[in-house]
Amino acid sequence: MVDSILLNPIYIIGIGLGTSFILGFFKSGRFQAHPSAMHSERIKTAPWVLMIGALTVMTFISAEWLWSFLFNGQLPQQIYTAGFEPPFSINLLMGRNEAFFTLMVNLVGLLSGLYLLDKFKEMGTHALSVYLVLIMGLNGIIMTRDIFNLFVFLEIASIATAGLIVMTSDVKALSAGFKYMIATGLISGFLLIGIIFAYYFGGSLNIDSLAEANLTTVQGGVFAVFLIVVSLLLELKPFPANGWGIDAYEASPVGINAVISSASAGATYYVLSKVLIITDAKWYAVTAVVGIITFLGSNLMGIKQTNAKRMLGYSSVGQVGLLLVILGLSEQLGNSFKFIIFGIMMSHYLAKAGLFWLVGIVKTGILKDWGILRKKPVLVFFMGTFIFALLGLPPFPSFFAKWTLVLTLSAAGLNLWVGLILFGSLIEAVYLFRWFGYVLKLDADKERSLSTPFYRTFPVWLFGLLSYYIGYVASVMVPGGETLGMFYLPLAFVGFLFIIDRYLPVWVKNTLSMAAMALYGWYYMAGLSEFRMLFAIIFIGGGIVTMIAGYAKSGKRVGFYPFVVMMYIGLGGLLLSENILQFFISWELMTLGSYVLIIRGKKSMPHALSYMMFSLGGAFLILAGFGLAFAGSGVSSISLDILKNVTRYSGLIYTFLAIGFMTKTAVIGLHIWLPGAHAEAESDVSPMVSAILLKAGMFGLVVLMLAMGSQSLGGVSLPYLLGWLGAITALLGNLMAAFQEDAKRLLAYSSVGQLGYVVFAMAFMSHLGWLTALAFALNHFVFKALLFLAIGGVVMRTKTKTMYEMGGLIKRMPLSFISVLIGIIALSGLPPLTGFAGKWLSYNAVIEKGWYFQGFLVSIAGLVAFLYCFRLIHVIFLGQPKDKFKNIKEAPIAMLIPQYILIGVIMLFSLMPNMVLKPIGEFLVQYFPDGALQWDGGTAVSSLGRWSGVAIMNITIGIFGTILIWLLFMSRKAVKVKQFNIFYSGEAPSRPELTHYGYNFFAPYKKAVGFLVQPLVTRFWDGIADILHSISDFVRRLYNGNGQMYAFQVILFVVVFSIFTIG
Amino acid sequence: MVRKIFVIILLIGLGWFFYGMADSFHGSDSLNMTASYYAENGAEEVGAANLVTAIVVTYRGLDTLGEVTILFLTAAIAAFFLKSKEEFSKRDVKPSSELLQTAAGMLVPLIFVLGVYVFVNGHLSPGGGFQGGAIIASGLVLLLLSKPLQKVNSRFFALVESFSGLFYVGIGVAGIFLAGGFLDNSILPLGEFGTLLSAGILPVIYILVGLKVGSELSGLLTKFQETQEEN
Amino acid sequence: MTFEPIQIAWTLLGLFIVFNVGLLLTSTVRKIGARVGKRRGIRFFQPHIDLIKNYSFRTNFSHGIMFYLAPVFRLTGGIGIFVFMPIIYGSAHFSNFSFAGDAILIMYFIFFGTLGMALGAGEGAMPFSAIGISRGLSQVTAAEIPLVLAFLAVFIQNNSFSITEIVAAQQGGFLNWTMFTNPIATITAMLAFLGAMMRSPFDIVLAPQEIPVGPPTEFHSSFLGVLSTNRAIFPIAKTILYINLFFGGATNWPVLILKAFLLYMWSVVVGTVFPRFRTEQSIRWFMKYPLILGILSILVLQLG
Amino acid sequence: MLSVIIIIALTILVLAAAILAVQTTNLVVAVISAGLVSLMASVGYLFLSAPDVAMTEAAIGSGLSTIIFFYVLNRVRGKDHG
Amino acid sequence: MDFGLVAVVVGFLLILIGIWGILTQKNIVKIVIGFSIFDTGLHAIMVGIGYLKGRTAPILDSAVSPADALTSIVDPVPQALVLTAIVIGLGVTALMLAYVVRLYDYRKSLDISSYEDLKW
Repeated sequence: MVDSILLNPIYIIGIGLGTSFILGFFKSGRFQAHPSAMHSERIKTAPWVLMIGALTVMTFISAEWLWSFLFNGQLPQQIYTAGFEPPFSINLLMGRNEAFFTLMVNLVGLLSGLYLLDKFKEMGTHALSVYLVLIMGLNGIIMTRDIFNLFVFLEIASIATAGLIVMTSDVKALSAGFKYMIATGLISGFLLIGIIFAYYFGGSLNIDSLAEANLTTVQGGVFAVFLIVVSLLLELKPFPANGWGIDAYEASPVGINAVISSASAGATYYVLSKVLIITDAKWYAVTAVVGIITFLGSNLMGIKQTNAKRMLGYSSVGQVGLLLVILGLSEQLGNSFKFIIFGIMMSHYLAKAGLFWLVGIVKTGILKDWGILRKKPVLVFFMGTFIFALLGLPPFPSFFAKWTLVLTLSAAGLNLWVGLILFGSLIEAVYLFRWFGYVLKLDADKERSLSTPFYRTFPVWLFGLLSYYIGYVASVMVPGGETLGMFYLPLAFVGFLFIIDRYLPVWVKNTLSMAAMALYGWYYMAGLSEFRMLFAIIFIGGGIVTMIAGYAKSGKRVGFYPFVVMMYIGLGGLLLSENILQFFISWELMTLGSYVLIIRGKKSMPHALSYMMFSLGGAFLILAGFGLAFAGSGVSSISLDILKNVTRYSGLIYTFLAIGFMTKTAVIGLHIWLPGAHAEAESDVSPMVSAILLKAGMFGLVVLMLAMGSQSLGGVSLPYLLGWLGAITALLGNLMAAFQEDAKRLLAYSSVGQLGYVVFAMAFMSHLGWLTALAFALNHFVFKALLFLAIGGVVMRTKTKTMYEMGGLIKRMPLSFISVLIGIIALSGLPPLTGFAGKWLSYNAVIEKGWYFQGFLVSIAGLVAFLYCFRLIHVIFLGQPKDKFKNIKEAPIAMLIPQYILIGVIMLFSLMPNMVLKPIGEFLVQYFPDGALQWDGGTAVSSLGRWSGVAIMNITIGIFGTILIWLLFMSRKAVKVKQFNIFYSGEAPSRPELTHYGYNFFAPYKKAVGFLVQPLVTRFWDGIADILHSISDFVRRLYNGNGQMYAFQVILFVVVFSIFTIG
Repeated sequence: MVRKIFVIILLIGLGWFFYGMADSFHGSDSLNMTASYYAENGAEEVGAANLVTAIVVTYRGLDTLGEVTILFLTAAIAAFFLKSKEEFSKRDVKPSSELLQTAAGMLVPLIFVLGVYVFVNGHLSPGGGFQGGAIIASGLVLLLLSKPLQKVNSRFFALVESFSGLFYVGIGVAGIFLAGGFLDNSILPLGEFGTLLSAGILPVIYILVGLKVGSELSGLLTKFQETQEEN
Repeated sequence: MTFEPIQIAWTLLGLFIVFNVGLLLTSTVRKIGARVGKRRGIRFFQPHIDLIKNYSFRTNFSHGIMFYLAPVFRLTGGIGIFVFMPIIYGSAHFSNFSFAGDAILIMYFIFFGTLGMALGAGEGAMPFSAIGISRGLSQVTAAEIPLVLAFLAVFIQNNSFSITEIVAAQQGGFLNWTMFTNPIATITAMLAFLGAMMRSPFDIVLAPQEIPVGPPTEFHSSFLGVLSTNRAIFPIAKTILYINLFFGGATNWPVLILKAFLLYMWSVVVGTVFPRFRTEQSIRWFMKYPLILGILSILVLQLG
Repeated sequence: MLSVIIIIALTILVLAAAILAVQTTNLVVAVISAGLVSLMASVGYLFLSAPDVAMTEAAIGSGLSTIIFFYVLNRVRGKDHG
Repeated sequence: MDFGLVAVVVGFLLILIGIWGILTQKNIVKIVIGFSIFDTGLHAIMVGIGYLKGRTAPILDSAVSPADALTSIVDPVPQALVLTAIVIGLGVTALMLAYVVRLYDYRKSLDISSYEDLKW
């Protein structure tokens, strides 16, 4: 129990006020413009120390209360003023919520106070008083239970805010402050009318008494309720009547807008939530509607912003909108309401304050100048933390909150809300990730330095670390949180990697990471079976093999290994998941890790952004799908098995999940992120993201299809659609690959095509189909990793990815050449190598299923694959070597080792396909008993034909060897001739550039079928982006900067709102 | 013009809404629950004849504290960003007329006394801290008008303001220890109803409020006065 | 069916026959062409002589490892098609190594040689070779598009990939041939066949006038010998595939050779009648009528 | 009855002064009118049995506010606005 | 005639007039004047709400004894609130005027459309 005398919550107010009055004893400091008035350092610091002391005590009191509420079973306490009981005197309440919110306010107040040290020194004691009063006022807003008293505290807060806005003392801030005053003046006027009418109709000013008075049932009382609600909503800056608020965000000094965003918004939000008890259900619904409009509208506005503060302002308003939605739907959310609010609120609070603080450290609002933050990698880390937290990615509290929100809303049948919330979140992600991309990629101004005094970085550190801690707390609280233990140890290792990241050389970290992954695989994956085991081999085994290439790097490679390991943990987590929560967390972890890996590439900024957008879009669809499944299964369980028991919405669930997973497999239409992302990534990242990561989507499809079988939507069989989609993807992906000039892009498009095969084959929902798909998947992993590594090695040496600039490299890089040769033979499915297995199986499956035309498309895709395969090897390795690459070396040994391991795998698989395919077939029989493949030793026998890998291999090698020996014998005297010793009508060309035919290699093809590869999809998505941007640009003209316009909007909001609610 | 038409349409909408509100207002025949309580118990519990004062200072004392805080804020903000001329001597202002100066010399002390009277008697008669404070401030205006050359000591106002504010908060906190809660009136005996020294701590508070409001308003005015010289 | 070493001998025998037939067909075709042009033409054994001559040359001229591998790939491709295919229906000796795979294997093995050739030509570093390859690959893959449809139609019709089974289904009179049971597929296949044979109008790949150099010039002596060997075997092997799938197969050597000759002549006749296409023209051509016919052939099966 | 007449007169005057205050282009007139609105309102409050409010409105609303307005007017007038 | 109702109606009208001023006047001093009229309207409404017909001020003196206060005084609560509101209104007005002065210092203009620096 808290001592109610010594730690009376009223002291928060008393101390705040008293200290600011004491500050009046100090001589006021003045502007810098008057240096004569500057006082000595110590005198200037003393008031600041006093204020910090006061804030510390205030923080301590609310912390103490929260502590006793949480752990000592403290009961809520009423604080009566003037010694009389409410409703006749003003009373305050200190309950669990109040303790929580005041702690939030005071903590951010304290830290911002710390952060603003030099600013305060410059501005003097008046500013300190005003600041302290602001914090005090916010505390009052939270605790008071009297509605007029609330008005007074709101006025205090808004006047103090207006005062602090002008602390920057430029004309922009002044005009913003003036607009802010006009708007808040009007709003508080309306609030006052509402209050006095509430008093008239309810006979009291006490909120609890007013609640008993049932104002909404009194004729006329509804006006009072309307005005109170609308003014409080307006205080929360609802879209579109919020231009004044946005300007204020932009104009106010950075420490201050941290307070406005985190603390004021939180406090005002809490006020609304406590005042809403005087209303009825209708007003909750109204709040939710206003909230969603604000959430969507503000985030839309955010897209067009170029100034960090303004953008964060929009984001803040949007987040508050989301909180309003949740508040408005609190009835439907039931028991989860508090948890959801807690999660979203905490994330917003920590992240927004942190980001605003960072704005002050970077000292510029211009987003494109933010590259300078890279001088302090720790701050970049925290910035990422905040952005991820804001967007609801794990392991941050908002993730768990959004998760619960979606599940609960779905269970309540509020699917439209789910859709809108997720859509808004996606828009928000657009600009936040774009910003993060700028930070990570754009060149910094070399001249500028980044000053990071302790008092500025400390708050950022604290809130950054708190985000993780609160995330942990939320993860324990979320239903199903007890099953998240599987992430703790692996993620702890990621944390460890972060800590050592800046100190150890790359080979140490590479070794550590590989060892960790091996252990991870050993301890966590050993018990897996069937599909999961198969994918574990690809994910973890493949991951380790590709990581060998990391030894080729030198230096420290800061910011690489934690994310690699995180990605693999995510991938592994997918396999270990038993419930949808684990699955979704893993999915997001994987996305996060891979995003950072992808953006590390030199030119990958836009591609990483589109990767993230598609991934998040996909993740949200998955989330929506899980939500529907949770609702549709009828059992309140989060086990993955609910997918099997779905009784409602099954078509929708299937569609959502399938599309969500297919954003990762990059099916046509959702593929535009892939080529850039894979092509621009670093040479050892490309194989990871292309060969391994894409399989995550496939695994998702496996889980989905096994659980739900075939579903249909609107009478159309979804697997049938998937089949077509996969086939078209295969064809178009390969065609596009054939026309690339960029080697890695070619491989990337090839991945699109290959994954098209996989989707196509899975859609068969038959034994052979799935066997095909799995064979494809394994093969694709092996040869794509091989090719990307080999090409990566070449690119590393030549420093270019454009194929026609290379040529003749076979002489310099023979080992890489062999890798590529084996790789393309496997890829194009030529016998005797392993790729043929997939082809053969797919023909069997096609005939068996009767999907002839789809099969036909896939066959053509195979032919086209042949084209680009040849192009890849020819243009890079054959032809005339260029002068500038005359002396380049073979790829580093570290890159070659994994390549030859993979070649070994290919050879083994080619010789003994039964070794792999037979066990797969055996477990597939459980799911698809019909049409299984028979094995006659090493020969596969289907109802249609037969295929003996061993025999083909042996015969081919026999013929090949014989002829080779014969030829070698015949031309045993031949020696290699010089480069230009070719028959050229007697004239040797002088430049190798003239003799290397590599550009637009398949020109005739392009002429003939180029119309098929028009970038329609890209144009479609660009169009969507353009439309969003145009809407954003158009709507933001509302905010024309004119104070009267803003006032007009505020009043219009009131009028329109009244028409909709009581009119 | 288009803009005005829009505004007119908007105001018609708002007017229609206000019409609805005014229409729902029928006046009252008797005091409502809260007001009745004050009417019945105010005199007894607080001991102030002026019920408005009783409410303002005691029952809703926190509001008043907030309100003086707002004035404090305003004064602080104005002081903060209405920058004063440091070089006071340089200004070139016509001295005001002899008559005004003499009148001011006589009137200002009277006005100050009146102001003090108003807030000392706030618990008995109409008026109180705010009104008294405002009167004091108006006296200051007269002073400023008559003697523009005289440098007004804004430090003095600041000190008075801080002292009274601090005492106010201090009394409030003392209520927690000595009586029923923050700003409890009964830490002093209520005294005899209707006399100057009655109503517990209320008069003291109102005096502090008066001092505070007066000094804040004066400070504010001084700041605005000081801007006059910047040209 | 299990593997017995003696099969190697029988396969080699078959290979030898096919090899000679291929060479003779080449000379016959040229002779016919010459006679039509009122010339004498080459001797029937001229290809044999050329081949022997090529093999007996000794070269000291090489462009590197791939230069060796290309002809090897090429010939392996040609021989591979042959050895994985049953030649004579019902003959235990001339079923070759068809136990190892089926028609799908052969479809894909065709590309084995193509790839090797292309690689070798690339290694020769002659830019015209690369142009030729670009054209060749484009055209071959385009020609394969209708071909795949035609093959699919046959597979669907017989519900099998096994060439032996497909041939078996065509026994008992020529009306059982796919040619008559599924004429559309056959027409499609024959149109696609033209593209694969690289004769006019689809001979721009070799383009003897415009591109006087390229693989045939860079490769010489025994390299060229290996390639020429393949030119004898490969077309015949491919023709045999068509015979097996569409024309009832063959139960003895004379029938096989007759059918092969007729099929071969089909491309020759067309070639003498039609002028040459540019590459993109030929691609477009394959994507028009043959493609439509191919789709039709499958539709007929699906609906019928 | 007298009070009713006074109230009606006050009402009309208040509204007229208010309209004048917002419509006139002369800032001095506007400020004075606004002060008048307050002053008449404070008279009205007396009729509404609110002497405290009346005093406050008179001292603050019509008194101090107007003074501050004039300080500001003095500060900004004569340069580009009347 | 109910003076309370009159005060409420006049208050609403003043509010409308004030808003008219705020929304249509270009001069920022006029906007602030609009505000002060808006505020006056608010206060009038509040006082009007607390008025009870025929009752006296809520001051207990010789005329009104504490015993019959219940039946003879008007509602003191709105009056108390108005006191607070007036002082707050003064604070807001003063602050706005301070803004006016500072804005004027920067741009030498009183036109609100000169201060559209932050937008979109």
